[in-house]
Amino acid sequence: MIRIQQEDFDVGKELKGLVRGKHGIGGLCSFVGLVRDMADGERIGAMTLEHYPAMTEKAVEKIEADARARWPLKASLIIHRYGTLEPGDQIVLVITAAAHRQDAFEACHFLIDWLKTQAPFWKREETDSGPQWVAARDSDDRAAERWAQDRTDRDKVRG
Amino acid sequence: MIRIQQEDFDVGKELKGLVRGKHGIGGLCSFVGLVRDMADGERIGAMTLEHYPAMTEKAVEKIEADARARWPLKASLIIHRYGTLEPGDQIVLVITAAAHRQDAFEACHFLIDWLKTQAPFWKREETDSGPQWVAARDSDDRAAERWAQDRTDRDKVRG
Amino acid sequence: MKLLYFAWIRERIGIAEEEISPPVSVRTVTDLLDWLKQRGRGYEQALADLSIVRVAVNQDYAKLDHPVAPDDEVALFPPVTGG
Amino acid sequence: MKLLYFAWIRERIGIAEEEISPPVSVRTVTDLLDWLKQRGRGYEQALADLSIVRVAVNQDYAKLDHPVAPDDEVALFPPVTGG
Repeated sequence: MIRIQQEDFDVGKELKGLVRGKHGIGGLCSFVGLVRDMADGERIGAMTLEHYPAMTEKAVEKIEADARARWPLKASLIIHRYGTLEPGDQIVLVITAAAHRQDAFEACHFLIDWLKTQAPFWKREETDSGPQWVAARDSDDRAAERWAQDRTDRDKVRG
Repeated sequence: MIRIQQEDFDVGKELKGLVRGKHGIGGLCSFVGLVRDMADGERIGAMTLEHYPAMTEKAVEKIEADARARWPLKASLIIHRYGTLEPGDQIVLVITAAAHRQDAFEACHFLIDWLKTQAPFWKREETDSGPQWVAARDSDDRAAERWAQDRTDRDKVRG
Repeated sequence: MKLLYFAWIRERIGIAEEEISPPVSVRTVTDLLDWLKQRGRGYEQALADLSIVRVAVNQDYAKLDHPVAPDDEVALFPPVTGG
Repeated sequence: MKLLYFAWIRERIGIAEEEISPPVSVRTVTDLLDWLKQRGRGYEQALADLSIVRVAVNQDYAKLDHPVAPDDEVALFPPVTGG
């Protein structure tokens, strides 16, 4: 399940809603991305998240489908916000539920790594020298590539 | 912060409480372990978690300290329940907060892997053929050993 | 063809979207980008370094050799920074 | 010396804890386990396979060669299954 929205979300409520009525769940992993109030010792102001609505839904749904094809998940949820956000605000939520914790962890980690590099959102931060577009980080690309590598390794093992 | 308790916990409330007043948090990872209602196609009944109170606190505190020495965490919380639990009930909660998601994920995963193999709790399940002590799983040992291996690799890299 | 621009590419070009009718010789994403660059200083600046320009054709990521057609929706944007 | 038993080790031995005074020759965890096994059928059954017995001395995991002293709290239990 995915939701692209301007409003905030309640993680506790989403967790409860996601497992309700489902069977065989042994592990529930969640990740919340927050607007940091400090980075490298400097205060960060508000930020605005621009997105490409027609593509966002499609891209995020595809990312979720990829995760569900790769790991035996009992349930999953992705919420991504857009609009203006203040330091400390929640940006993104990923929840994965599986029989075993390893699957829940890996799928959750994969989802956030892929959202970072695939979902069409752009952050613009307010700084002392005016608004500034956040640059994409190489470390995010490497984090996402790791999963492609993993798949290759697995496929090799599986012959 | 750690809590060993019989009562249930509210994940949403714990997440909010943990980040309140803290600075520089960019990622919040949480894991909830639940009593499964089904396993290998069979219904599971209630379970009882026995523990060794004097050692539990000490062991869990040590596990948390290990994680905080290894990853730059802004906050962490471990709650582990004991006593009788029904299918679907929450057993354990691990939350980690860090500036970057990678640290939050790794520390959270490490913590639950180590709790599984180090914290003195024993599960007894009600089954159709009477109560039965759950056997430790080799896969849990391997999951925990992976982190020891990781450390060795890192130390090598660091010279 | 409908073009959409996002983030600093939108700011440099100065508009968020436009309808264009490129010549028939524009058959791929590369052709389109080359043609756009001729349209003015804003386009030229926005598309100067293609290593930081991403392209989606009909809401799917597309490579430089991907074909483009008159009814397509083509979006140009910097590497994404959500999550 | 205070001994504590947990899970099926507790059930096989039949008690959760006891105060014992082993002979002075009992200097290590191994000595203690060997001495306990002589104390009756329950102990013998509980400690038959030491590969599935874990030991803590004063609430810390201890190996078989770890020393034990009269004031210690020694706990015997199966591999843990929490989390």
